[in-house]
Parts: sequence; C-alpha cells; structure tokens
Amino acid sequence: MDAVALTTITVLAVFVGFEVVSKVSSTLHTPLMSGANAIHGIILIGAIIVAGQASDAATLIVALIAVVLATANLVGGFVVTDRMLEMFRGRRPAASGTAVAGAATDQKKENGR
Amino acid sequence: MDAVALTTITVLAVFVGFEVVSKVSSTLHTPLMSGANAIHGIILIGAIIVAGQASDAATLIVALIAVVLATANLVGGFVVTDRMLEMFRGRRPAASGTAVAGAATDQKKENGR
Amino acid sequence: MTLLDPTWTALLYLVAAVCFILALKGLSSPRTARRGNLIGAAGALIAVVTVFLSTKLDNIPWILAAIAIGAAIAAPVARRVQMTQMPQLVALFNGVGGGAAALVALLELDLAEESWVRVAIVFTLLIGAVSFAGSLVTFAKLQELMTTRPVLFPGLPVLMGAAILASVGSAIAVVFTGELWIAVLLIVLGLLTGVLLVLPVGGADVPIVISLLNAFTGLAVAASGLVLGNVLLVVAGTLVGASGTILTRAMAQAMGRSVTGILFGAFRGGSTAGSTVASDRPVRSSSAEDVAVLLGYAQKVIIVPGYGLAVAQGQHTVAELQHALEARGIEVEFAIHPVAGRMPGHMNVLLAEANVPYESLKEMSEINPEFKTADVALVVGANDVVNPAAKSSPGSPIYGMPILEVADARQVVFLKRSMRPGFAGIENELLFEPQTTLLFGDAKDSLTKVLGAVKAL
Amino acid sequence: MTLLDPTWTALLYLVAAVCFILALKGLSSPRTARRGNLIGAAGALIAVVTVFLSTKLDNIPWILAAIAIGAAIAAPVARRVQMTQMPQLVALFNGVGGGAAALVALLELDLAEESWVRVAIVFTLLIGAVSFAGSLVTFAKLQELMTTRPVLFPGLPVLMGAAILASVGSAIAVVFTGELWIAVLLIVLGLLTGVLLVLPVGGADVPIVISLLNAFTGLAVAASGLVLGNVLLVVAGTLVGASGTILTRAMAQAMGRSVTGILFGAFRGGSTAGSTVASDRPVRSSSAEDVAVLLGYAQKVIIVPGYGLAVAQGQHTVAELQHALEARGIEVEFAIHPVAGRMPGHMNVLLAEANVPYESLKEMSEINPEFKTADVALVVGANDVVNPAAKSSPGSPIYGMPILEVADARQVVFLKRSMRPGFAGIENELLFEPQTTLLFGDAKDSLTKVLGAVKAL
Ligand SMILES: NC(=O)c1ccc[n+]([C@@H]2O[C@H](COP(=O)([O-])OP(=O)(O)OC[C@H]3O[C@@H](n4cnc5c(N)ncnc54)[C@H](OP(=O)(O)O)[C@@H]3O)[C@@H](O)[C@H]2O)c1
Ligand SMILES: NC(=O)c1ccc[n+]([C@@H]2O[C@H](COP(=O)([O-])OP(=O)(O)OC[C@H]3O[C@@H](n4cnc5c(N)ncnc54)[C@H](OP(=O)(O)O)[C@@H]3O)[C@@H](O)[C@H]2O)c1
Repeated sequence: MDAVALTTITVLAVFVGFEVVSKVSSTLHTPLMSGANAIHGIILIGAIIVAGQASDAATLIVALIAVVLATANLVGGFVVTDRMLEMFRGRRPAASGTAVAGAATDQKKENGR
Repeated sequence: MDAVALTTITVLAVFVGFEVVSKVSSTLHTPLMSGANAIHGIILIGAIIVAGQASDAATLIVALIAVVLATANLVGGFVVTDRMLEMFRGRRPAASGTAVAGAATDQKKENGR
Repeated sequence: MTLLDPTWTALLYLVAAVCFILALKGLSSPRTARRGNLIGAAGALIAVVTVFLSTKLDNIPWILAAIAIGAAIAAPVARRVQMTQMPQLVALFNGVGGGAAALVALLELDLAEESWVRVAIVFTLLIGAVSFAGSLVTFAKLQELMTTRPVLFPGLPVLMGAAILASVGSAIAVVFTGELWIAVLLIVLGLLTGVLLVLPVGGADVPIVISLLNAFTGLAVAASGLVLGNVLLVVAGTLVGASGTILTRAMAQAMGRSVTGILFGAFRGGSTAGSTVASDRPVRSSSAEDVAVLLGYAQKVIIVPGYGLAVAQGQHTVAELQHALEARGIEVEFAIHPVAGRMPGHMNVLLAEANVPYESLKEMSEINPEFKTADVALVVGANDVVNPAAKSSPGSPIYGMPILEVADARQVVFLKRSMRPGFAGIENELLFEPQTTLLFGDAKDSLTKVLGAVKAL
Repeated sequence: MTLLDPTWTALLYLVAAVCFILALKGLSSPRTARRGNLIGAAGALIAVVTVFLSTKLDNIPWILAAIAIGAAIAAPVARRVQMTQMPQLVALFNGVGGGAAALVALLELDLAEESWVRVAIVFTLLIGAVSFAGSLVTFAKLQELMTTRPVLFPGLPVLMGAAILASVGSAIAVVFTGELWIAVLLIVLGLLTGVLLVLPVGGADVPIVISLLNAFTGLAVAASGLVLGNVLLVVAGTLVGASGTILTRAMAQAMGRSVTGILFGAFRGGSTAGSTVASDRPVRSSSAEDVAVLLGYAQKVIIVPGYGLAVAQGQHTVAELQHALEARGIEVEFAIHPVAGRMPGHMNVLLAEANVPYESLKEMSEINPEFKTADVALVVGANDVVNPAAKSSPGSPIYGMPILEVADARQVVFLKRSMRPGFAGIENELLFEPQTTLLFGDAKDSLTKVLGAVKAL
C-alpha cells in the first residue's frame, strides 16, 4: 500500500478517533482509557511478525519478549476493562425510592428559587 | 491506489460521515442536508477529467453538460447553504425580555406540578 | 505537462477531503455552521484548482466556459430564492449533481476494462439517474407544478417492479458487454424508476425523500471516484452517503415516520382520504381586536408558527408582536415543531431571520409541557403540526407524528385564511373545539392588525 | 504456505479495525460499554488469527508459548485486582504495550532501507520507551512504591533538557546510519526521558499522564504499522492516539487542569507546600448516634463519596444507608465529583457495584445548586473534591479545580480517620467551619455504626 493511501487512512482514522469519543461522559473516562489501552496491545501483530521472521537467537528472544508484553497489554487490557464494566451491569430499574427522590427534587427546585 | 486501500478509506469515511452528523439538532437539518448536497457537487472533478480527455465531439458535449450540472450543484449548493445560515447570524445576545421569560418559566414549572 | 506531481496532488485532494469533513462537522452546530459551509466551499475550490494543475486536460477553454455557465446559472438563483422555496432548490441542485454523476459514469464506460469497474459504473448510472429524476419530481411537487398529494394509479406497483427488473437486467448486461447503448437504456430506466419512486410519496414526506436521494447521489459520486481512482471523490461521496443516511433517519424520526414506510407508501391507506376542500362546519371566528385583548391580558403566550407564516412572510411582524407583548410584561415563547413549514428547521431559519432571540425558540419536547400553563396559544399558519388526529385517529395519514399539544392551552387562536386543511389534507378537529377562536386572513395582514390593536390597548 | 491470500488478509484486518472503532464507540455510552469492549476483544482475536494464517512464520511454537505466558500473567492479575488498584494496572498494561512497540521497532530497523521508514522507527522507539518508563513510574506512584508527591530536584530541568536533546540527536543518527547500538541508546534515553517526565507530576494528576502516555503508545503503534505496512496497526494506533488525546483533554478539564500545565509542573509552585501531616487545630467531632440523628431527621441528604470510601470498601454499607434513609422518606442523592477517588469515574463504578440506582448518582454540575437545599451533606472519605481552597486560594495546588459546593449545605458531616489531608496534601478549611462535624474512623466502620443508629431511631 502506497504512502498516499496510508496517509489518507491515518487522517481518516484521526477523525474517527476524535469523533467517536468526543461526547463521552466522565463516568466512562476510566473504562474508555482502559479499553483504548487494550486496543493498542494489537502491536502483538507486529511482535508476532518480527518473531516469525527472526533468524538468530538474540532477535528471537527480543521478539518473544515483545510478544509477551504485547499479549499482556492486549489480554490484560480487555479483561480489566470488562471487570470495570461488569459493575455497571446490575443496575436496578428506577425503584420506588427514586420516584420519591424525583418528587422531592421538584420541591427543592421551588425552595431553591 | 489498490482496491484494499480504497475499501479501507471508504469504510473509514462511512464512520466519519456517521459520527460527524450523529448529534445534529433538528434546527440544522435543512442546512446540513443542503451542505452535504453541495459537497457531492465535487463530482465536478470527475466531469472535468472526462471532459479533458474527450476526443470526439459527442463525448465532449456530454462531458460539458456534466460539467455544467456539477458546477450548478457545487456553486448553487454552497451559496444556498450560506444564505440559509446567514440568517442564524444576527442573533441578539440574551435580551432583557428573555430574562423575564426565564423567571416566568420557573414559575410555570411550579404551577405545572 | 502538469504542474503538480502525483504526491502533491494526492495531498491537496486530502486537504480538500478534510475540508469537507470539517464542513459537515461545522454544519452540525449552530455556532460553527456558517464557517463550516465556507470551509467546504474552500475545499471544493482547492480540489478544482488541483485537478486543473495535476491532470493533462484538453478542451480547457470549453471546460472553463461550462463551469462559468453552471456558476452563472446557479449562483443568482441560489442568491435570490425565497426562504419558502429553499427545499425545491435543494432538490434541484441534488438532482443535477446526480445527473452529472450519471453522465460522468457513462463516459467512463469506454475506459473500463475490469468488471468491478463496470459494476461501479452501472451503480453510478442507475443511482445518478434515479436521483436526477426523483429530484426533479420532488422539485415539481414542492414548486406546486404538480399535485403535492401521493400520485397512485392501478398498476403502479407492477410498473415499478418491471422498471426495477429491467434496470437490474440491463445493469448486468452492461457489466458483461460494456455496450454503450445498453448503458443509455439503463439511464432511461433509472429515470423511470426515479419518477415512479417519488410519485407515490405524499408531499409532506418529500424532504425526507430529498435527503435520501442526496445520500444516494453521494454514493454515486463515491462509486464514480472508485472508477476514476480518485480518493477525493471516494471520501466526499462516502461522507455524503453516510451522513445523508443518518440525516434521513433523523428527519424521518422527527416526523414520526419510517423511511421504508415513506418509500413504500405509508400514505397509501389514509391520505387518499385527504382533501383540499374547505370544511363548512361552524367555527368561532373573531376580530383582530378580540385577539389583541386575549393576548394583551395574558400572562403567558406561546406562538406556534407554521408554513402559512412562511408563505405570508410574516416573520418580522410576529417578532414585533413578541416585542410588543413582552413590553407589557407578558412571557412569549415560540413552539418550534421540527417539521413545521416545508423543510426541517424552516421555522428556526425564518424566525432567526427576523432576529427572534434563539432562547425564545423552544423545541417540541421542551415546550409541550408548558402549554398547560399558557393562557393563549397563537397558531400562525400552522395546521398539521397541531392536529390532534396525529394522536387520536390511527387511520389518519399523520397518525404517529408527534405534535405540539396546543389543545392544553387555555385559549387557542388560529390565524389562517380559510377552513382549508394543511399539507396532509386532513381536517383539524381542534378548529371546532370550544376554546378555539379563528382569525381569518393572510397571516401577515392578521398579525399586523393584531399588533396594531395590542399597541392601542 | 499461507492459508489466506493478501486480499482476504486485508479484509480481515479491516474487519478487526472496524471492531476497534465499534469498541471505542460502544465504550462511550454506559449502555453499550461492555458489549463494546467485547467487540474490541473479538477484533483482536480476529487479527491474531489472521496474522497466523496469512504470514509465513517461523518459530511458531515459541510464539505461541510467549502468547500463553503473556496471557497467563495478565489475565489473573486483571481478574483479581481490587477496584482501588485499577489505575495502576492500567498504567502497567499501557507501559508494557509501549515497551512491546519499542522492541518491535528495534527489530524492524534491520529491514528498513528507506529513510521515512527509519523516521517512523525512531519515533516508535522513543515514544515506546518514554511510555514504558513513564508508565512504570506512574505505577510506582499509584501503588505507593514511591511518594505520590511531585519529585523535584535542582537540575531536573537541565537534565530533562539534556535527555531530550540527546534523544533527538541519536534519533537523527539512527535515521542516517541505521546503527543498532544507537537505536539501543535511543531506547535508554527514551526510558530516562519517560522517568524525568513523570517524576515531577503530582499524584493527583497521574491519571491524566496515564491517559497521555496511552495516546502516545497508540501513536507508536501506528508508526510501527507504517513501518510494517500493516493497515490494522495504523488504524488501531491512530484511533487510540486520537481518542486518547481527546480523553486526556476531557479528563484534564474535569480536574480543572491544563495538560501542558501538568507536564511542565503546574504543581511546582504550590504543592511542595502540601503535606501528609495531620493538623492539630480544633474541630467539632461527634458520635455515630449524633450523626444518625442529624441524618434521620433531615429532609434531604446528599452523600459525597471519595477515595476513602473506596479504600474502606464501604460502598455496600453506604448503599444500605441510602435505603434506610429513603425508607424514612428522606431524599438521598449522591454527588459524584469527576475525579473523586483515584481514577475518573471511580465513584460511579464503585456505587454501581453496590447497586445504587443510576438515577441517584448526580454529576457535579447537576448537584451543585442542590446543596443549598440539603439539610446534611455527608462526606465519606472525600477531601480535595470538597475543599473550598480550590475556589478561594489561588496559590493552592488544587486551585481552579471545580469542587462540590458542600459548604452550602446546612450541616456537613465528614467521615474520615484522622485530620490528615487528602491526595493533594493541603488542609481543608471546611473541616474547621461551624457547620461541620467530624466522625473519626474507618469509613466502613463509621457507616456501619451510623446505619445501625439510624435503624434504631
Ligand atoms: N418541515 C418539513 O420538513 C416538511 C416538509 C414537507 C412537508 N411537511 C409537512 O408540512 C406540514 C407542516 O405543518 P404546518 O402546520 O407548518 O403547515 P400545514 O399543516 O401545511 O398548515 C399550514 C396552514 O397555514 C395556512 N396558511 C397558508 N398560507 C397562509 C397565509 N398566507 N396566511 C395565513 N395562513 C396561511 C393554511 O390554511 P389556509 O389555507 O386556510 O390559510 C394551513 O392551514 C406537515 O404536514 C409536515 O409533515 C413538512
Ligand atoms: N479520580 C481521579 O481521576 C484521580 C486520580 C488521581 C488523583 N486524584 C486526586 O485524588 C483526589 C480525590 O479526592 P477525594 O476527595 O476523593 O480524595 P482525597 O482528597 O484523597 O481524600 C480522601 C480522604 O479520605 C480519607 N480516608 C482515606 N482512607 C479512609 C478510610 N479507610 N476511611 C475513612 N476515610 C478515609 C482521608 O483522610 P484520613 O486519612 O484522615 O482518613 C482523606 O481525607 C483529588 O485530589 C484528585 O485530584 C483523582
């Protein structure tokens, strides 16, 4: 693939990256950071390629270290993100207590003004 | 540029297109439609290229018709969009009347509940 | 003998593509919209200059002349068109773009050897032709050169099916043979399909169709870009295709419709019952002075502008009325229905033109709970967007569209010229309710009279 | 002897790239976040399978073993880590990713002939090394293996300048000579730069630095992709780089900081004045029963959770307290400061774990006006996020950070163990205000006692 194509792809990816996260709420900052972190573990692909083309022992060892590190990044990243997000799961639907709180919120608004 | 690169570029452009307009308010639907409409007038580039490579009169005539149409799309599209948007400009900063309206809004909320 | 080498060319095209992305981005927010549009225009300029500097072109004088002609036709029209006629102009521009894409594809056929290139070409031919013809019909409907009602005739589905089948058949034939005459036939079939596609669409749904055809044209341009190997066309066309799709869905949602429903005859059942005939049931009508008293002694007035205000060019008068009422300490707000008027956002544009402060313009979801506390809802040239039939009568052509809950206000005043129904052609029961008063006449005239009377209070 | 031809390979990589885009998109909204993450993992799986099927690889057993080792180390750690230690784990994973990128780039140097490839390589080497070392220091800070305070020593700026200059010099040398040993030197210099970059950053700003290094690593991966001509690495790396940049800015904004300010010592002026020494000024402290009475007879209670709640693992107890109070008809809400705890969103995660309904968790801008009408603000293990010094004392290290306006509540109750300050190491004047009461003790213990006393009321 030629340099022009790669440049175009990079520029478009920049826009996608910007846009996709542009409106994330602060609640999700950490999981998003962690998820993005996992994604760059895909350098594993690069590590596998260099390890698979290594012809001497030294190169192979360095490449294998890279494979280990990249795998740790990739696997650990997705697992830890999943663990964080798991906790968002067990959300109860608006309980009765909330209704009370809602009503009281209105009341407070009146008081406040 | 090879087919793979073009495919990748297309896919990324789809995401950019989706994301970029995903949160537009209904106020701007018409100008946005009109602006997007102007952008596809860029087919003018294609029309110029085929016109510039036309060797016989028939081809040239068809190509020139395409150039006229594409230019109309491009120029007219941007001008008409600008005209629409011009009207959003002369917005007064929150006037005194608005402050009154704001206060009254709160009052109404109380009544309403 | 070109001035730019391929790398520079590619980079300049990339810059133009980025301009287009920034244009769409800018157009998504009121503050940056105008600048966004200018950036888009700058991108187009860069691209056009680039193509001249980077490609070996014959016939340059001819091409420049054609560009001059195109610009000379389009720019003045675009500059002079009235606000109410914007939608049809957008439709027209969209159509010519589609036409241009189809013609370009036709000429590329000569150069196409590989079959995937021919696939892209027939795609552009078909979509471009459909978009061209569909947009012209849309234009005719909106310009009222023909009826705005759904046009249905027996055999339409059969004819439509035949046109589509024939199109697909000739598209395949073009891919395999590359024959020019079959490509021309394909264009003709595409034109026919475009006409048949738009004819049965009710006028109310037309903007959604424009938006859809706009997205189609984008895709045709992208396909054309694939054929020419031009990244800019690919990116720009895809951008328009993708954003147009999203926009079409957003518009349809705002009108409570589904896109497939519109294309395949959502209006088929009910809307044929619609009419332009004025009702002769009794209503309460009153004078401008009566209305002025109602308004002048209210605490809170909500104005609901509609298509009639746009036609009557009454936006400045209604803004003055707002001032006059606010000067009396009355709270005045505008309730903006997303599809009031003839294009989405129509009312915002119109009222912004008249310098109504942005803060007074309330969206439907925001204002609907407020009608309960309003003393008067002043409906100026609107009808469908306040018609309770959308909520109550499942058979009605506008059933399902969210409406402004005007009926909740203590008093409702309609300014309209007659008892004729609105766009969707159905009667509005609200006109006959006890709390409703009508003031007949052109919206601008009526507003002027009411304004005068308010000032005299 | 590969199973997949280049076109299929490219398409599968494209699918993986789309998965990553969808992952980021999903992660931006609470409802889709978990699915998004899984889609990302699926994309990674597709990519790894693809590389094995499409590339001629030697040493496959070794590679598989290395993958197994990496997964075997990371997965259990990731699964067992405590919520409070998440940030340092993320930092660690980020660091190893950067390290991997640097090593890959090092090995690619052999194959690089063109100079632009070498430019990409040195970029990856440097950024990867900086990211690796920086992340390790960050890890050490967060894990409290070293002080969390900014580490400053005379000559730091000079040393930093020297390290950067030497890095740039050797980077240029690598581009021109392609010598391996200079590349290794470059890595060493990058490691040094990374350490020096993060040392002076105050612990409170560390997550922002992690996020920035994360974006850096993304860019390193993208550069690596350019070298290998691998579109997936380019797209994935760029995505992370771009979204990481936006995220870093968003985080910094939430903490009222500027990114450059953080990197170049925003804390330099004030924070060295910070301390961990407990104050001995007099305060009003009370018993769990007193607090229970305050709470039990309030109409509206706002709970402000902070880092201390996380450490004490008191989230379930605080949720029970909410129930108990709501059962008495009291309105209870949680005020969530974006940087309460040790990572952004920490409190939401924690309270969601304890099944506190999402509707009770109010963001700062939403809850701040409500403190005025609250009878009691119960501050559980939070300090900096309610410290008025952020508004009132320009010299303070947290000056400019938006805070929760707890001081507006009629009564403020702090649950903490001692008079020691919070993360930023500065005293909180609010503790000495007349409306403030302290209940000393571990947050969970105190909450349990208060809960018991409320139930006994
Ligand atoms: N916004 C969009 O995107 C869009 C696009 C296309 C279609 N539509 C459709 O258009 C309709 C919009 O609803 P709407 O309530 O704004 O308009 P409407 O339902 O078409 O009603 C317009 C009303 O204005 C009155 N009117 C017309 N000219 C007038 C004048 N000069 N002075 C005073 N009154 C005048 C008409 O009654 P008289 O004739 O008795 O005066 C009519 O009742 C919806 O059906 C919508 O679906 C919307
Ligand atoms: N969220 C993020 O992204 C992030 C990341 C890094 C840093 N930070 C920084 O961290 C701080 C967060 O503010 P914060 O108010 O949540 O925390 P904080 O200011 O660090 O205060 C925590 C308070 O909890 C008390 N505490 C600690 N352990 C406790 C226990 N087991 N039981 C009861 N109390 C306990 C501490 O006092 P005692 O020791 O007296 O008990 C301390 O006053 C900010 O400075 C922020 O900038 C935030």
